[in-house]
Amino acid sequence: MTWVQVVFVLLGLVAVGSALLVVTTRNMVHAALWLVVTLGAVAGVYLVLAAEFLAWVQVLIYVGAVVVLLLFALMLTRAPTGPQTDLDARRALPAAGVALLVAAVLVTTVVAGFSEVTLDLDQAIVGSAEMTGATVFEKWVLPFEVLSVLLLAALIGAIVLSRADTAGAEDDEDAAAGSSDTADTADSRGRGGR
Amino acid sequence: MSWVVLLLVVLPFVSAVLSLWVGHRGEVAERGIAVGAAALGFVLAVAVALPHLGDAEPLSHVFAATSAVGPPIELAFHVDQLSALMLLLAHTVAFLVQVYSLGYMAGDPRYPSYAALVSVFTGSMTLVVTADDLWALLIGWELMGACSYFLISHHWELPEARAGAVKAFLMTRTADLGLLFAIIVLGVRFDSYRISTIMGEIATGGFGRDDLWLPALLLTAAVVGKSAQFPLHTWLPDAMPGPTPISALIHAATMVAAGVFLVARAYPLFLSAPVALTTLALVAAVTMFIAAVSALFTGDLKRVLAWSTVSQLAYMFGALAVGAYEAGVLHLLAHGAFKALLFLAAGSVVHAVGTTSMSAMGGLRGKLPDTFITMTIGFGALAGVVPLVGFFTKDAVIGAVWEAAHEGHLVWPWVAWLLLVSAVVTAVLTVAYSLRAWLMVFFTPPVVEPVETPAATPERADLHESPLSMKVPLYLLTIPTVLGGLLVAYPGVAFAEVEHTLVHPTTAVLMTLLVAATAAVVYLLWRRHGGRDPWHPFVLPHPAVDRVYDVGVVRPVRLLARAVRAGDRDVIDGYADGAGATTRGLGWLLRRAQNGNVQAYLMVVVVGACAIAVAAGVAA
Amino acid sequence: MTGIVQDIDWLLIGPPLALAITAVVVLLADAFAGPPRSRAQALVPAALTLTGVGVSAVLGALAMGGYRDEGTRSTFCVTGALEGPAPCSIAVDQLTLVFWAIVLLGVAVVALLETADVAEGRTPQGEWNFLLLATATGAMTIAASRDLVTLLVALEVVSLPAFAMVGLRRGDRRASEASVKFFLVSVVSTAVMLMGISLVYGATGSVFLEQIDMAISAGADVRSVAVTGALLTVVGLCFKVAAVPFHMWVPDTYVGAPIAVAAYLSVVSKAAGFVGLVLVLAYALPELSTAWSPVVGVMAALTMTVGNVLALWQQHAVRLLAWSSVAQAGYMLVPFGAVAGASREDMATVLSRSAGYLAVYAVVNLGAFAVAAVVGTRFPRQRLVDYRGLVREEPLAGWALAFALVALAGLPPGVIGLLAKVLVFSSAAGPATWLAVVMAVNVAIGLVYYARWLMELLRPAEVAGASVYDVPNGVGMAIGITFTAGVVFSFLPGLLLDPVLLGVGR
Amino acid sequence: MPLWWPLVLASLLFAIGVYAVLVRRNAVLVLMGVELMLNAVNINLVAFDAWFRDVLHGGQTLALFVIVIAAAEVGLALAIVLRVFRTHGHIEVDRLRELADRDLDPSTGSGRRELDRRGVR
Repeated sequence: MTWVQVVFVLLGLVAVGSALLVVTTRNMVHAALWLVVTLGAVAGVYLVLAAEFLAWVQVLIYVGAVVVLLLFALMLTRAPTGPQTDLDARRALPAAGVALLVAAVLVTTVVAGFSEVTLDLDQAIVGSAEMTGATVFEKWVLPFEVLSVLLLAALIGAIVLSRADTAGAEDDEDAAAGSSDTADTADSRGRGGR
Repeated sequence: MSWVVLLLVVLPFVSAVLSLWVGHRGEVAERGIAVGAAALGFVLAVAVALPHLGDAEPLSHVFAATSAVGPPIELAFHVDQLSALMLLLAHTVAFLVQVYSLGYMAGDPRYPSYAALVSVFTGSMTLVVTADDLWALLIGWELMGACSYFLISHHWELPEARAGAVKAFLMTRTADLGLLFAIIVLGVRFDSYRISTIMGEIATGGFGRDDLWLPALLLTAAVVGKSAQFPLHTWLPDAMPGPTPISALIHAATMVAAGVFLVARAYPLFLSAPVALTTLALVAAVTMFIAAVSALFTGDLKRVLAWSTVSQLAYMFGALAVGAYEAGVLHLLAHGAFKALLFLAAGSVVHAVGTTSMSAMGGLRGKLPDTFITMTIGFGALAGVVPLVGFFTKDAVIGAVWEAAHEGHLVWPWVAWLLLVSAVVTAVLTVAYSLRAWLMVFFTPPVVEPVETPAATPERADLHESPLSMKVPLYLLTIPTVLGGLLVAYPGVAFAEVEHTLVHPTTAVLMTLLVAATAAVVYLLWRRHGGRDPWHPFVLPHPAVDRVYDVGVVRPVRLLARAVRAGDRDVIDGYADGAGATTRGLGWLLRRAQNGNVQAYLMVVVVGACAIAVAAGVAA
Repeated sequence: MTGIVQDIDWLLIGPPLALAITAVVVLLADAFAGPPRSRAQALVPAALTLTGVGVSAVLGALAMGGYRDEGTRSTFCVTGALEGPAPCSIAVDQLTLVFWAIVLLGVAVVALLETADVAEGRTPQGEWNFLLLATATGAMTIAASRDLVTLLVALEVVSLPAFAMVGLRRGDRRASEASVKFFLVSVVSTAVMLMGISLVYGATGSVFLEQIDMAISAGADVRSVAVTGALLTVVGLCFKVAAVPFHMWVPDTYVGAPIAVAAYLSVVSKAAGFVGLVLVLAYALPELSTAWSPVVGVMAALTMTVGNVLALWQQHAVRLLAWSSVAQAGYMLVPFGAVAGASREDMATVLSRSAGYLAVYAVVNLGAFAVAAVVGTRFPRQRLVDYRGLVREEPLAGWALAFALVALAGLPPGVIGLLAKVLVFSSAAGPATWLAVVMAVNVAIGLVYYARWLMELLRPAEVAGASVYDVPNGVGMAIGITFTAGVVFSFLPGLLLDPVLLGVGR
Repeated sequence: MPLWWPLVLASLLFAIGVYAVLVRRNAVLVLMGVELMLNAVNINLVAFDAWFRDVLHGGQTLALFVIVIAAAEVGLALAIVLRVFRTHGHIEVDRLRELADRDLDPSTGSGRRELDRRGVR
């Protein structure tokens, strides 16, 4: 075992372990923090696999932005910061079964397909910032541009959805919600009575 | 001549549009259009048909063709002996129905749409019988289905009219899929949609037993639905709330006859697919019996006639299934004549009495003399009384089945024997229900049902014979009913070549004796029960002598009747009511899964993804 | 490598680009105009959307001229770095053009439908139209994409704005619930799809469809990984198509979303998923058809059965349409199940029938949704009994819906629907007869619920009276367009089907 | 290093993400599961890219794009979650069952109450 392999195994153990904590912890804020550890470990894996630029992007965007957004979401929905007992639905067993099934399918596939192959990391082309930039702009311009549409649309969509509605919105909204409630009730009566 | 055929197809549609358009403006104009167009159609039909009977060459003409995808779809006509006969039948009945409707529908505010639909019906049938392209045939076939829906629901205020119409629509539509898919299969197989081309290739080319079973079975499914055969037979009796002249049109000349016509038209295909013929024979054997039993225990005059149609159609299919082409077609024609007569006469009775319940009729012999005479002839033909047309054609059918049971090769012997037994038993039952209906309508004193309708009051002072416009068609229809037997004796007039005689003395004598015996038994039963419903012992207290009769005959028969009815009501109606029980159960189960919990959906997604990945991995 | 960036054929990316630019224009116009002061002004975004669709259509027609000359035109090609023919990210062939036409028609009709909500005032029109155009850009791009990266990104562009569109109506509980469900099922499907793409990439070494095909033809040694990856990739697309078992979001989302969005999801979004399926399966993996064709065939059978059986139960018009669209997706997938081991030419011919079915479905289904939008203005509960007497009270809408239902069921007056069914049925009769039989049974089941709805339309209403339907002009136009198209295509089916079948299938 | 090491790591992370998606009730925690799944995919892509020494860097580029897509998704998800919180007062995904495909019991009078009784465990 070379030192690269040792580092990889350690990073992998950290990633899997903290990921398990993300999905099992009873404290929502802790879950977010454990997610940071997982994502960091994955960034380390990228480094080992010669994707240098990607590792920094991972740290910047994921750890820096995504997790912060998730924490925002928790805050804005007034999530309790203490441990909770009802975070999981009562179907942990079937869910675990399905997860194991997924793991089994994927592991079987990749092990059966790639068990003979070794990854020669010394020869790998290091994905430096310059490399990646050149690749994106020379070979992947189109998806990059489409991605800009995606970002713009997501941005506008998020703004419109979360905008506190103007023009007496709150009252209006409550009234609307109320009226839709009565409509629902009537609807259910109508449909139930067939 | 080919343009006359096109005109014959188009004319009824034009007349339909015209009578809708002129509609409510003037009674005379609209009636003139409807009857005039029907008369013109009749004349044209005679002009087209007569030159093509007997040994004449068929007429084929292609007007237009498209070539979008696959084989061309053409507007092509083909008039041969079969088409000519069917044209004569359809246009004669349609013309008489239009004349009859002048009296029957007098004062009905919906007369314009009624007359238009009758015209469209006629045009569709003309298209079906003359089309040489499968798609054109399908269009006519479907138009008839749609028309029958609208005509059955003519009185759409009545819930049973709506229900009957929906049922007819669903059942025939389902079966029509068979025709659609058969067309596709044939088109792929022969690279053509021309019926004459396909049938010619089948007749000459060497196709094995296994080559053409699929399209033949699909066609069988289609005709089973269209001609109301088991297990799709229940829509026809339920279609009775429609106006009575419509029933005459549907039962005698168009809708249900189209099923028989299709088998006859595609006869080479059926002959090369014994499995389809066997299926057809089995269906016919079961249907004729069930329908006759149902007719025996119905208290409604129109339903008796409807069930008898189902039963008689099964005779035609039985004949075709054992290879007796001419017998089947001739029985179709004969049935067209006498069933139109019966329905129009029944309409006359209903017109006078105001209800279709037989218990409210009775004693009408003196009050409706013309109706009595004509309807007696009609019932006689239905029961197979010498020398009316029904006797000859039924004898031809039974004789052919007899031969098939002894030395036939088209269907399995036991199926032929079953068919023979069923045909004989059904003939007996036919006599029984015909005689019963006849006696109950014209002789039995009516059971007083004061609330039924004002017209059925005991005094019945206002009972009157129908107007002339209704009586004339009745008398006209007695002509073929009485003289039609000549065509059986001399089939060369209609058909190109007939290898064997259609008259079978042995079976004829046997059947005549059987008819006479049955009639005597029914008559005695009727007399014995004081001139009331001959099946009255079912409800009357009876002396000890009758005990044996009760246990041995009445109860089994009653059980059978109940079983037949249960089969109709509970099992087969399930489909028409929405969906079969199995789909209901499956739907309930699937619907439970659709419980609104998105994580349950996600679990299905993930498991499904794993499943297809594994399945494909294994397949690779 | 000649330049800093790749060579670009602007004509080919013109149609999607036009939509993207219009999207920005709509947004800016809305921002500068402020909240609408009149009903007419509120219709401006929709008008701009239609203009953009028109420009896009013109550009598409120009691109079609180019196609006529050269067969297939490509751009964004990678040059120099690889040996052999240069793989390209974008290519426009007849398939692309057909889907562009479907998408543009769908977007135009959906934009018209949305005008029904203007009066209600709970949906911000500018942003809504922006999102519509953005997602349409994705749908246009996906039809032209020829590598998995572009395909995936374009698919996300179709999805993300749609999440927002579903939940955009203010203060609507059901809309926000629908939005969450749609979002969650979609992102999980996307994640599975990405896993599949990564496996395909690992097995073949490329993300370009052409090169994947070449690698597998050359005998890639990890076929099983490629197949598993391909089928996982298909998951994300089947989610869009609403194939069983990835369909469960469909009824909930359609019912919760505004009707215009439901129409969008059932036509444009479905078309996007569908073209993705054709690209991944037929363009990249024709060699492996023996592996994926039976699997997709089973999915098709399940999809139509589940859709039809559940549609039987519905009393709610939109939910019925949702299940019917699931069932229709099943019919569309039938040709996929009938190409196991077929040659490339045969496969193209057979799959072009799916495309033909989709085109027909798009026209008539949009018509049905358009009428549902009208009825929704008076009966928000959308029960089937609310449609009673529609033919008498609002003849145009009533007959349009009747026609759409008849065509969806495949009954003769709607000849175009019948022909579409015939097309897919005949593709399966023979190579996969069992599938054809399942389809025949399903068509028969389908008749029941379409006929039931039809009866309600024709029945006289409980309360007779003058029309009280408020048919907005835009919705009326949408009904007119789809109805006219349906009727015209029923008389001249070749007009619609010939270009699809002959062009795509050559 | 054998290629299957990172691939197995990715498979395990993916499965853990699936578990979170299926079992967590809070929408934000479900989203974390989705993030785990996306990261797993990225590990796969990067590993394959390194193995092929892909001159086009298809793997790394796609991974980069996936990160951007994930960010966009989370942004939109935040907005949707907030909207649900505003309309429903909670963000527990398995309690959002108003759109379930069933005939509600008409005798209880309020479909909502009926739903809540079924929805809240």
